[in-house]
Amino acid sequence: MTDATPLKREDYRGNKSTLCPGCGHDSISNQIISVAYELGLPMWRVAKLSGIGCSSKTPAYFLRGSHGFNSVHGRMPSVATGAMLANQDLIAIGISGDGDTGSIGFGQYKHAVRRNVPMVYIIENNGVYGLTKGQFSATADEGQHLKYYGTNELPPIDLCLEAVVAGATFVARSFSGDASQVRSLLKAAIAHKGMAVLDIVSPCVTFNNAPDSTKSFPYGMEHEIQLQEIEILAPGYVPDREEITVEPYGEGEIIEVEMHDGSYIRLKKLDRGHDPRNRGEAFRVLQEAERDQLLLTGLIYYEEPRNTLPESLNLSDTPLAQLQGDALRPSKQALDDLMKQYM
Amino acid sequence: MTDATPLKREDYRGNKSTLCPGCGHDSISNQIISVAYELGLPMWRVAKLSGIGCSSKTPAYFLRGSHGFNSVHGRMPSVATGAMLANQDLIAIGISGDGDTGSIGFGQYKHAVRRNVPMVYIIENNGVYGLTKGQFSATADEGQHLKYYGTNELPPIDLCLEAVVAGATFVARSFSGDASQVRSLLKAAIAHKGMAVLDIVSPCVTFNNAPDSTKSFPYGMEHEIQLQEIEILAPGYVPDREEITVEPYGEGEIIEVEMHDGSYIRLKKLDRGHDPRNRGEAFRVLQEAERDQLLLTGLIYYEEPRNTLPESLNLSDTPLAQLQGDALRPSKQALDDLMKQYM
Amino acid sequence: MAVELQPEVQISGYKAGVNDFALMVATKNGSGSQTSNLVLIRSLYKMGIPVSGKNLFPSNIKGLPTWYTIRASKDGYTARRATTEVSVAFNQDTISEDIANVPEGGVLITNADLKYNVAREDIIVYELPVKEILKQADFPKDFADRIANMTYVGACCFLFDIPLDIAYGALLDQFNNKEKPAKMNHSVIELAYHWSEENLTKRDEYRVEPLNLTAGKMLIEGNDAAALGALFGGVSVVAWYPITPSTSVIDNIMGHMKMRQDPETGKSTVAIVQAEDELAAIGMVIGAGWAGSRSMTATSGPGISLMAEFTGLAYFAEIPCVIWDITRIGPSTGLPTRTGQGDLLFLYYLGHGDTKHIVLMPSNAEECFEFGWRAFDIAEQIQTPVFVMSDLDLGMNLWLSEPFTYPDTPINRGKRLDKVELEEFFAEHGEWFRFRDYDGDGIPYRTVPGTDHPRSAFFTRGTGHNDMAVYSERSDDWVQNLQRIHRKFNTARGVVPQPVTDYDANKSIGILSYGSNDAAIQEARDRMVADGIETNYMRVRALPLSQDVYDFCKKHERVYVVENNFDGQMWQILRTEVPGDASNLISLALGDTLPMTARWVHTRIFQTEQK
Amino acid sequence: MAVELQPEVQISGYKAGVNDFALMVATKNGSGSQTSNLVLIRSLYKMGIPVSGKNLFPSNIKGLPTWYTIRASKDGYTARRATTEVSVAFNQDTISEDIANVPEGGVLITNADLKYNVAREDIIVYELPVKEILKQADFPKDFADRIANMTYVGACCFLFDIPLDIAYGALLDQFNNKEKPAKMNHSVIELAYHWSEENLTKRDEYRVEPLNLTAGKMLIEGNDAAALGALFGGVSVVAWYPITPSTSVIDNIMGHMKMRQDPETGKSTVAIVQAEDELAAIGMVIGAGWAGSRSMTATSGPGISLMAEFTGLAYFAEIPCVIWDITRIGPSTGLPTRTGQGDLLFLYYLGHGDTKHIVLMPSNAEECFEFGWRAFDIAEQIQTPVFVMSDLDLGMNLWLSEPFTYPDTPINRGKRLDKVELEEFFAEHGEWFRFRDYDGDGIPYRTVPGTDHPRSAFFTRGTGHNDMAVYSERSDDWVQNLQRIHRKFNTARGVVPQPVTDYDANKSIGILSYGSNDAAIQEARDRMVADGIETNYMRVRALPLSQDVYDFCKKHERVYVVENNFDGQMWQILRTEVPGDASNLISLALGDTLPMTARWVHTRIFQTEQK
Ligand SMILES: Cc1ncc(C[n+]2csc(CCOP(=O)(O)OP(=O)(O)O)c2C)c(N)n1
Ligand SMILES: Cc1ncc(C[n+]2csc(CCOP(=O)(O)OP(=O)(O)O)c2C)c(N)n1
Ligand code: SF4
Ligand code: SF4
Ligand SMILES: [Mg+2]
Ligand SMILES: [Mg+2]
Repeated sequence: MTDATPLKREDYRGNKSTLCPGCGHDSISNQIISVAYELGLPMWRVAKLSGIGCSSKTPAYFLRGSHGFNSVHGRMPSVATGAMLANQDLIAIGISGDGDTGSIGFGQYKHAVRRNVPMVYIIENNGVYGLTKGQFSATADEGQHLKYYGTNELPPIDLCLEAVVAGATFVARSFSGDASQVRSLLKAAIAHKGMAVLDIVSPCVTFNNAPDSTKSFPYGMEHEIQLQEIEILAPGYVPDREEITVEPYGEGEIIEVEMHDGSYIRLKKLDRGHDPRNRGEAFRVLQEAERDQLLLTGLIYYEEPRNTLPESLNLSDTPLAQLQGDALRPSKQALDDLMKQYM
Repeated sequence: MTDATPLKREDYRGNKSTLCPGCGHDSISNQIISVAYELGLPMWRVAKLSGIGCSSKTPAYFLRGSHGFNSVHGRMPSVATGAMLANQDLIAIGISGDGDTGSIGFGQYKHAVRRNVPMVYIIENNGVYGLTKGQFSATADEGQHLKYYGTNELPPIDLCLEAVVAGATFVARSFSGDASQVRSLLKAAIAHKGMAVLDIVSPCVTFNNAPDSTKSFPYGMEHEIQLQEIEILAPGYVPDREEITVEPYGEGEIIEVEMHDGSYIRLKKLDRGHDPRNRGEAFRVLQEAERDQLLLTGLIYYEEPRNTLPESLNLSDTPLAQLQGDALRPSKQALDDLMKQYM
Repeated sequence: MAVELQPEVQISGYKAGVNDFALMVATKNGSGSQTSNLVLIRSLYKMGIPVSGKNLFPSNIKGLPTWYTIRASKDGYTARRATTEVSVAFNQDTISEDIANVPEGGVLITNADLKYNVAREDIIVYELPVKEILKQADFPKDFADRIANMTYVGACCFLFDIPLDIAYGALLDQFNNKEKPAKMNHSVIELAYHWSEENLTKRDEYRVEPLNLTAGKMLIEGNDAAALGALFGGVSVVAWYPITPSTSVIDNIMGHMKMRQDPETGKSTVAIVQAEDELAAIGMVIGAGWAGSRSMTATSGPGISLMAEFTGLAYFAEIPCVIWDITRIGPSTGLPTRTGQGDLLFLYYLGHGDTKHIVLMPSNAEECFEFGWRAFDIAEQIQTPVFVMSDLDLGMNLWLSEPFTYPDTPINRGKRLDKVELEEFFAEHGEWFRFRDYDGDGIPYRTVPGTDHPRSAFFTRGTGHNDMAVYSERSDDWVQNLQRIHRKFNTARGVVPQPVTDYDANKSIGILSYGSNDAAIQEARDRMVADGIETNYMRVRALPLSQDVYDFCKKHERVYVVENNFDGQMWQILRTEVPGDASNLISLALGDTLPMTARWVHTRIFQTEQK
Repeated sequence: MAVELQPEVQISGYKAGVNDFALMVATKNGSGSQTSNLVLIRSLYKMGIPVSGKNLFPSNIKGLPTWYTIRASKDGYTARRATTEVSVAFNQDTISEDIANVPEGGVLITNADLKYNVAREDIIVYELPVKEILKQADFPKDFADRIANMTYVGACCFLFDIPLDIAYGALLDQFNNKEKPAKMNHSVIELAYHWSEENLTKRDEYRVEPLNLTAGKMLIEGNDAAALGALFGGVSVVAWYPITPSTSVIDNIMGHMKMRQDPETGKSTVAIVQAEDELAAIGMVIGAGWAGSRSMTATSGPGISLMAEFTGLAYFAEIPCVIWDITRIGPSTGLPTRTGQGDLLFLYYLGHGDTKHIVLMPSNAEECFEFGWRAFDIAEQIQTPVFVMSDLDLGMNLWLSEPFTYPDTPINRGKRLDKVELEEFFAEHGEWFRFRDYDGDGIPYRTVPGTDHPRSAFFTRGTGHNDMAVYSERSDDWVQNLQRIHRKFNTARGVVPQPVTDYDANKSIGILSYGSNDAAIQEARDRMVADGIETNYMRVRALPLSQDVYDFCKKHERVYVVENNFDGQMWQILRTEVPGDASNLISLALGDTLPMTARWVHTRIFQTEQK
């Protein structure tokens, strides 16, 4: 059944999108489709999870061969946590929005990161509530003005900084207009063991696409600054040890990080010389980006993966969801022995 | 009535505490009583707010002359926000626990800080859930072991770091065993315009007081490292301009920061030379403290106050809660004119 | 198993004709058709013809199908009609379906540029070559869509005798008297009108003629009325989180804020905060109510679920606040853009433990306004949260309404003691305890923080307490407190809006309903007379119920409890509360995601009465 | 207004004596008295005397007053008694109150070191000079408290004829056979025993004599039984947030985890996660249920309120999971350490929109175990959340119980298709759609993520969908789906535990109740016979109700619906659901924060029957 004729790219699609033509979210869905196709991802192992919002609708629009769960607003992280406990063999792809994650779901986001739930956590960040017609979200620019909702007086939440602070071991930012970077980061995130956070600026063409908004297409096209050139080297690649530089590495230099599955991310450092393996660096870069409203994209922080939640719970190798009969129910003997202890 | 005979310290007490003898929370209550007495705080203007927990019970044990609201678990920040919108003349003192703020209330905490709700936000941080008998809280030490609940696999949340990241302009850490520092910081926090966060390590003598716990009394007594000597100079004090150093200031030097009410905080820098006016510095110090499990206390971060929430909403000078009749209800004329627009 | 949609059996009435027919417009969401439809509605309104509109829009921003029905009714009936004699089919995605749905003898107006074929002899078809019509003038490209949708307005003006100047007036209203957009759109209407004049021959019987039945009336959405009610009710703190279909309550409060701002300084007597979620929104509202301001939020089902713990606290800690629930159909996220009355039972019992709430149920725009301000008085009088349950249909559609009457009673803060009153209270009673029942009505006296009096302070909590507001685990304190709160709840029965009743002792059949079903029921009652079914009618306007409601149920052989949810929730409440034998209550529960039609009510009662 | 506490009118029975009296111990919370009390209970149990204990503890960790009542009953009655013939007054803060509460002719045992005076001639007093007694040996200082509390155990052993070796056995059980603490505590008991022997003369009539009525029985807490039930039910994912009185359900699961761990690797088939709050806990549970594991949480009222939105989703998206609600009394935070059944109605309707849930209601430890495993079968069979409502009294007190019977049916995963079954399904039906009703029972077939089959995937959502699990805003799809879910709910009536009935056609009076009230009702029924009141009894064990329940209500002149909440919530459900005239249902609702007594049931029925 599964190992029938090899799948074509179309096979990784989902239903037709119902988002606005030009919505940034659709292009992210397309990159997910491409990456799944390129990696030959087994769709039956993938679990698509989301909250509520335009962004959260998108799991219906990619990987039709995968189970999907469009849950409730802001609570995708807990649902994903439960799913990964039930079956740690799943490849979980969570899709959320800046409202879904930064407002109502903020607590769950931070705690899921802290628990290191193994999943790819994608925030399709447009600075507004799209589905409810354009209110400011918590990531909206300070001082920004919107037609119906006036001026935003509050400082933006930086969901990458929040992830680093919460203990994420893989944190990246990208721009839905930068297809190839989104693809590379997606591949790296899927290869990463543990929570991988991808905060992708994904313009809402209907409610927040004015050039002066840092979440707009024009702005992204103009101002995106890539921190690195990213290349993914499939498992089997044997790195030339020479090449790997010692920290700190200077412009043009390269680091290669081996991922859980034996693949490598190769990072060619660009002018800012950001070393994602340094936490303080990550703080600095993100502060700078916020202060000067820079759209810095790429791998912001990376750390040797710590134990994932299922690992630290030392669960049986068979996924809990697949346990049957005796594995789930102790013997009659066990019960009878126990009963004696209460007498 | 109010301006009757001057109040004695006892008058600032509340009901008898029902906490365990020796609980850190009780000593914090005592410092609040002392500070209120020393400042001659008008109790009728104070609003005491809390969530649920042993810590959250304490508002019943101080300032009996003030209204108090022991609300629901983790939601004190929103209740305080509403109260301060209704009456921005109130002096809000919020009491919470590490579970109340770091777990269930984490989202509200971060968003209240972001909105810069004008209040003193005190976290009585003991690393456990006291009232429910000793489960780990989100601030418990990684790798810590507790009798009933085994080993804590997760990294601790640093509520000061979270406050700085969320845009707090006054963030301090203290130790309930360090009475005089707690008092100084309380005074400064009350004088501060906007959200002032006080994360006070407050040992749970019943469930988390083993010397190897960073939240225990023995540990605090042993390891507390003060970042500064803090002195509060009441309004009226005229600083000697000479004295004020230019940043960065070295050991033994002094900074004086003028507060909203005209009082000054004088900080005498100790060996670490931490300058609380520098955000990057604050990040660094907090990271170092977490890495080496140091109990660094004092003013961690301070910034020129930005607009508080009521300010940015440009509310009427009379507190909304005290508006009457016409101020609340537009005229019949206004209604009739409006009706025409719908015809 | 057959789906029970709103049926169409042979019953009396419902013959359409001049000034009495329904029109359905099928377009794509976000294509600007809303403007065109509102222009049609306003035109009929300006001609003095009672009109109503229902927007069936998708939970999507652009592209999914949307249907808008407009009803003209010389008799002033405003309920939705399932049958629409005239269909405007302008959406490629649904055109075949739309063609199929035109009733026999009905009229079809199509955009001839779409792909479709009309294989029906039994209907009258008018086809508009939209592109060709628009070619005659050149319009800014980005307006193409919305302008295409103006062509059907022009055609309708011609076909149904709507004068062009009336349409222009409607446009001006629509664009609050901005001439530029009005002119531009009108030019399209004119083009389409003239094209129709030259190329179409009127073959159907549906037209409008000027009447004078809308003079002095307004067209307004329920959520706008609610917003105005709140502003005239003295709301001071609004905390909310966006959710369809409640968002426009807040949008309208913002829109009218000027009324509550100082013209010079712009300083405002209303604070509006978009919270991070509904838990925070209700927390802010409760904090503000506790601190003495009039506070409210507006939400819908999912938000209500999230507010359960906090409203239980407000009930038990006796904190006034107002919560609007603009219902959409559930369970769960359900259909955010479809209507229903499925939250009633949940609101009534919201919160764990023995909790019960006051729920007001407006039926029309006037009541949205009235309950909008009254809710605050009731909340402060009873010292408890007050829910106001409206729905998507009432809240987001345009309703013909009398101008609102200015509040007939001054703002009522209930038993709230300021510094001076507190002093007097002490003088009179020699004591004051927050939760002591001094008047026997269960309602205690309260103070608020910031009262400059040394004995004003008390401690508010969600835990057990005695009447001195002191923590207590004593069984008798607990029972006494809950008994008093129940007393208070009974007092509320007389304070909330009382039912509106049309009663005649000779009639043995009663209809009991609430909320936006009123229009359908009023119409059905009129029409059922021809079938020999004469009914009394009680429109319940609030929970808890008053004695009159129980009496009404007792006084009839059969009482039809008509509501728009699946489980017959009001029927359940009545079964529980009507004393003695309540088996004469018959549940007519719809819950099909759409506004109720008179036909459905008529048919269901007709069928039951046959037996 | 008089408070209606559990009354004590003159009715038959309740004469105390040998092997039949109640003892009340008043101490400070956190002073270790719990151990002393358990030693007394276990001693009686070892003597073969039916015994029960009720811990009335404060919501506090140390210092506030706590009362523990122990009842010995040769007739095997385990309900709480309001009257306690013997009082041990060891708490300075409450001693005067405790003295006052000793019934006429009762016994008072005091700590003579406290300040008090007994101005009562009508009771028998024994005073223990605790310090003096303890002086005779030297004990580690930090044990002072708990050891002081052992002295009353010694005195009781002497006064009521409990052999010292029995007490020692009880101590060994208490300290799981650790001799050191057992010995140390026993030495105190001996000291006090001998002191009493020498200094006290037995003047009261209360004693115990060995019986053999506890042989083969266990002493266990309901929450421990629930934990075992879950583990034998195959629970695999437990997500929770601490809250009294549910915490010990999870503590006990942890305590018994070994059963589900690989002895070599320690690898576990149960994942337990302490979530950040109840929203996250239920979210994890639902995610785990969706992904195909057996998942559960345990919480209490406030947590239930926070789970409203999520359980509505699980209901509508048809995801199996189990939620234990160990109720405490509310509204709001209420009294976390006091009992009640106030969540029933809220659980039944939990969630906005037309939502209705399955609720199981165990009455004793055996049912906590049985429903503990069965709940998972039901959840997977019906594909919906299943609530199990226990309460603080049942959950946290020790109950005499038969050993649990091993599950009599294998684990039932319901209509869940694995890779192979899915293939077969396609072969048979040529299709498979997630929400299509192939069997007419409303229950569709499901697959779980990670099923290696190209057509296993479907999309789960809380929004409107058709039977192919595709998003739909169509009215007919919505109605069809809800009608199927209602069919499913009706199927559930036959799947949930059926009521237990004691029925005799000659009796015209029925009692209907549920949960932990059983003990009080059983006793009351026996005693009422002497007053000429003969009753039938139905113990409902689950919602939704089955036809038998309605029939039971119909078959009696009067049915007393007895429950421990304020509003008579089961009575409300019955009023609504029992067809036709339900006016023969009489509500007896307590809700006074305490476990129900037989006397209260007896008195209330007696009084009503007088009329
Ligand atoms: C509990 C709850 N509250 C509110 C809503 C209404 N709602 C739907 S989507 C949304 C915000 C979506 O914003 P975001 O997550 O940024 O997604 P976007 O549409 O911008 O992609 C809101 C408030 C809801 N569905 N549930
Ligand atoms: C909604 C809800 N969930 C759970 C509880 C139970 N509960 C009471 S206090 C508490 C934790 C308190 O911990 P913390 O905030 O650290 O306060 P501490 O007792 O340690 O001072 C919990 C879980 C509750 N009261 N409400
Ligand atoms: S509203 Fe914005 S976010 Fe939503 S689909 Fe349209 S463009 Fe995308
Ligand atoms: S349990 Fe811990 S936190 Fe609670 S009162 Fe006792 S010492 Fe304090
Ligand atoms: Mg967004
Ligand atoms: Mg704590």
